[in-house]
Amino acid sequence: MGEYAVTVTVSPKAELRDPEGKAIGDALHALGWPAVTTVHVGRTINFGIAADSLAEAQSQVKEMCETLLVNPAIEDYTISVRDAPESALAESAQIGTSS
Amino acid sequence: MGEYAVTVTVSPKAELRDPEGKAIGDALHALGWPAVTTVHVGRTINFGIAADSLAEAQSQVKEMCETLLVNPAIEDYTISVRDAPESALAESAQIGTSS
Amino acid sequence: MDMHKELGLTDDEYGEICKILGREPNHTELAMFSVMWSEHCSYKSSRLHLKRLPSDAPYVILGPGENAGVIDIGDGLALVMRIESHNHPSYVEPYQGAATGVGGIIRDILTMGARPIASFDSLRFGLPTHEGPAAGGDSTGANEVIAAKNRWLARGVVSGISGYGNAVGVPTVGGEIQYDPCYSGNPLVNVLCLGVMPIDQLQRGAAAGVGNIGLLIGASTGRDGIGGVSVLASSGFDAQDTSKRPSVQVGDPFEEKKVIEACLELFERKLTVGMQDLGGAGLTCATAETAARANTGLRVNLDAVQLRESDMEPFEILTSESQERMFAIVEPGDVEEALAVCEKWETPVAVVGEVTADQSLVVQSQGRIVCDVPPAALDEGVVYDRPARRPERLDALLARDPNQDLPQITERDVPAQLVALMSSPNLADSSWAWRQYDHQLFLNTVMGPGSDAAVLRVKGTSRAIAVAIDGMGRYCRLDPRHGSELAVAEAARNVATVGARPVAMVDCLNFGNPESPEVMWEFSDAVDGIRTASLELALPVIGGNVSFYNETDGKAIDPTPIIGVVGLIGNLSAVPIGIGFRQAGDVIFVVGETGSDLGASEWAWWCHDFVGGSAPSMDYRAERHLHDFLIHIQSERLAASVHDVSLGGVATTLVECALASDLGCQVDAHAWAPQLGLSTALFSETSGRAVLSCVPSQVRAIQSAAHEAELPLWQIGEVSGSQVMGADVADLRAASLTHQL
Amino acid sequence: MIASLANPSLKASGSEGPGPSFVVAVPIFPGSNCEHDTQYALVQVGAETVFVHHSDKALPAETAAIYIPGGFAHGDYLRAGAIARFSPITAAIGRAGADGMPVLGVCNGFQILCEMGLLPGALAPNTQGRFLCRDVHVKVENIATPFSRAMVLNQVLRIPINHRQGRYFADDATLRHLADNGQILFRYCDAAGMVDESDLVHNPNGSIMAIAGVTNENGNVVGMMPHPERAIESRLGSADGRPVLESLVGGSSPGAERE
Ligand SMILES: Nc1ncnc2c1ncn2[C@@H]1O[C@H](COP(=O)(O)OP(=O)(O)O)[C@@H](O)[C@H]1O
Ligand SMILES: [Mg+2]
Repeated sequence: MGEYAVTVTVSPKAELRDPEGKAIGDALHALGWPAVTTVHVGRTINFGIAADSLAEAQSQVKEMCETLLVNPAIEDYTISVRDAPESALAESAQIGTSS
Repeated sequence: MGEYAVTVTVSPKAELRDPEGKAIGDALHALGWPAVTTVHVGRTINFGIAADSLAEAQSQVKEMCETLLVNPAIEDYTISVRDAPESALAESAQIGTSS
Repeated sequence: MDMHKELGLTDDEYGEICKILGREPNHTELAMFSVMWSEHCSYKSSRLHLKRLPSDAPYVILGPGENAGVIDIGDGLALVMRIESHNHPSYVEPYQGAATGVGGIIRDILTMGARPIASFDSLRFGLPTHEGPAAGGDSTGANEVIAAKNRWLARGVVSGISGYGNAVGVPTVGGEIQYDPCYSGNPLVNVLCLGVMPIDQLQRGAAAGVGNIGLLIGASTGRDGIGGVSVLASSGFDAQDTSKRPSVQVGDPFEEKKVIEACLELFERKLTVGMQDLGGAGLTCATAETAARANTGLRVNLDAVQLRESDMEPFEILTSESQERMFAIVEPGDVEEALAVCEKWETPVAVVGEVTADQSLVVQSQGRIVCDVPPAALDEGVVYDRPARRPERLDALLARDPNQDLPQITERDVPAQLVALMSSPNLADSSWAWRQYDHQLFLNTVMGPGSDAAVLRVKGTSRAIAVAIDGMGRYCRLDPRHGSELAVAEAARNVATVGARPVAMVDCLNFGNPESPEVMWEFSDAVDGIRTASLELALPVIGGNVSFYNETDGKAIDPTPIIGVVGLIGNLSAVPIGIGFRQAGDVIFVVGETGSDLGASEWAWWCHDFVGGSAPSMDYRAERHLHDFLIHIQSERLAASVHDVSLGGVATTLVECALASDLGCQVDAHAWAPQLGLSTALFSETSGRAVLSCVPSQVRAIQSAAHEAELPLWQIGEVSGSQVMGADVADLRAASLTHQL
Repeated sequence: MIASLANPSLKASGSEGPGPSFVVAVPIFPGSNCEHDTQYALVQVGAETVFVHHSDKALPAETAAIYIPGGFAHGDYLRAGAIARFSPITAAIGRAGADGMPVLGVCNGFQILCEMGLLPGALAPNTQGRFLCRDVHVKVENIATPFSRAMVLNQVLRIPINHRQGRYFADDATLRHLADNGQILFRYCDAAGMVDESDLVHNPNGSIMAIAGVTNENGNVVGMMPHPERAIESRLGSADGRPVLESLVGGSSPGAERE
């Protein structure tokens, strides 16, 4: 059994025209960054999981998305599964955390 | 001026209580995935930006995070800036979207 | 640096603790004393003064001392009410700061045995704009960056109150939002909550009955809100490693909803002997308070506490301020049934303690006794009579003469002045905020946000409750005593305006650093003002809160007492008359004397950056008569609209009546104060006045009612057209929408 | 029955209203909060309410209809209704709906029915990203359902909404099917009944085609975002919610609107 770190990114379908993204875009423009374009927001669901293999972990996560984590009528999703470093499971999800 | 694709990943500080993460974790356990550990919910902000260089883009995005996109009291963040392929700017942000 | 100093305890306080224990306290005990003897929990700088607040009346069942005040409202029912502040956390993280403030005040009502049925938010921020004379003038004038931060804070606080209040299932039915540069570094978030219950369901926060069992109900315990005591952390991690300690407490309205339903079922099935919510100082306060109130002891076993993090030390478990937790005292025979109720509502519960006879709080962890102290010593804390000194700066302020420095405008100027005044953030339309609040849940809301007072019907009876919440910081800057009296009068007048008899009040006192003699003088003076108003208007103070240290870089906020007044309507036959004009041709009156009170007015500040001279004048006899008059007008339904005069004077009151109905008015601006200049007549903020309109056939009835109440009454014009004194209603509405956040 | 404060004044059940009492099962999920208001409204039209715990496996035998109330099941965490759909009681609700029993999901109830797949489409976060508690007007576009048969076609009702995730969305194929099959029950409109999807004053959550309520294929399962139980007495602002409940109990109830 291996420890894996998972990130599921769920974002609104393009047809929904993602109002939250637009609001952030407008705010960035107002604060002086006109060069920012097409802002899209997604939710990340991060967790650890034990599984026999990376592929096994990936398929379980896919099933979780289809059963619970994602509503296909209004959302798309991407999955990222990576080996969780033994000791610092928590850290792995935040590589490059700002000081 | 170059076009860059940016992804800011914002995650709540690990030591903070995450009621939504707990509710999702409990639901996954109840649905038959006991091996799932400490769920944390964060968010990603994806957008395009024009800048003189990758480094310039990166420093601008860092400033956006400090002023608007992130609340340092409760959130950490990571920035990923990459060259945006001329044509497929939109696609680059959603590689791997499920069909 | 001695450990006790790092924990905020003075040498004398440490000496006192050693004397009580007859030995030095261990680490855990030291942590417990340091949080219990903090200003926040012990009220050490304010207790002496709070004693002067009158709290008795025949219908007061419980005044200050318990978690909330309780009054008898007839039909065998009791009303429970409290107000609390969550100012500092809201500056660090506005959403969670405000959210956990709502969660906390709701638990103070629940712990008395009542279902919380309505909450109110009183908010104060720095200016949301850097434009306008008032923005630049004051010392902490809002420049652009500060204004942007103030807007961010206001949006965050409102969405936190919306997010938590709506999800926990308690409607937010009223409140206020005010702005002043002095709150830029120190937003104020005061939240009031009330509940209603059968009198016999009243719960006391007492660990009575030796052998009874203590249950910890609700969320698991984490390192939330541990703050200063964290320096005690032993080897686990060094004191500076903050990564282990969350800087912000996060609320979970979902957990609190389950806790509310579980506790209400425990009350209905009479399974509890005592109940105490966990607030400041967490489990330490709950166990110490309940044992001290019952004059008993408690043996607590920390191993039974459900922890969110595995490696927590005893002092962390005992001082954790994790949210959504309650401490119940249950007889041994009822424990099983009580656990089943909690399980039904899916909220965690654990047996953590037992009531003992030896009047000491004994805490066990992994087989070791980690604390053995008298609960009363923790609960009573210390009392200080801090030095007070009147601030010299008041002399210059009071010496300023509004009649000299402020222009008396002419008729021609009125339209532009009205539009300019309505662009003040303090007169702004606040529906951007209360539209985000569920203000209808439980179907009791007869009058909600946007009215002078919220009116809630009491189902199953003919009664209704009215509540208003007000504060006058600018007045208190000039005169803390008089400003506090005016705040009480304003809240009481709002309640009478909807036809309810004011019966009780709660107060939340927001002040600067108590170690400054000037702040202590302001505080003591404000308490005296509330005392006078309480006696004069027969409004017992049944509870409240004190928030000190609201200061940035040594500059304190204006003294800001926030007053919540509750009133009763004996027989609510119809929705009370509202503030909006009803139809063209109705006759408009001003009731009450207008004096020369321009110096501290909104117009003087917003349009001319002038604050000075005396706070507005008030006459208690006139205030009492106005209450009787307004209650009579409502019960006999003599008027088409009723609205009390407050910020901005008669001019603003007329604009608000017009905006609420889109009907303008034709009035003679000299009619109600011919002896005063036009600016004073329009914008003076003398207390004890209201604006009414009625159909012509009711004019005589209103005149005789005013005569009987010995109140001056002026007929000033009529409802007509789409202007107010020459300013288009559309322009006035646009001005009032300037600060939509 | 003595009225407890937040609970409605409960007349002896079944003593009023048409014939033997009409029993409505009201399932309560952890976080639901409109169940007492729902009971209070149903009493007004002579119906009896039975609260059902979300972990029960079956509905009471005498259940004539199901009313899933508003609230914040599971705190609206992840998505409104996303976790509630897995409660044991939902299987019984699904079966009853399939058998033709009238099922009404209001606000959180509508979200749960969509997550369960009993109703098409989904409720996304409001377009302007904020919680909305205010009155709206809706136009009645189908009077053949158990919750609209006491109404007139194109009638305009003023009913409060109270939600953060109330923006109805479905793909084009589903929308065409809903329209063709008459499954669009209510649409947001102005006081005069004019529907305009792009007008955020009268379609405040930005729902596609300004849809405020839909039915299933068979027309017996209905979801609506506005709260009819909050519009039962004009004293509290509007009585336009009564026709929804009167339709359910069959014709208007004898008791005049409580003043
Ligand atoms: N300004 C005040 N006016 C009247 N009573 C007050 C005031 N401040 C605090 N109290 C009362 O003192 C008691 C202790 O307050 P506090 O410790 O904040 O209560 P809790 O521990 O329940 O939060 C309460 O009963 C409260 O009502
Ligand atoms: Mg308390």
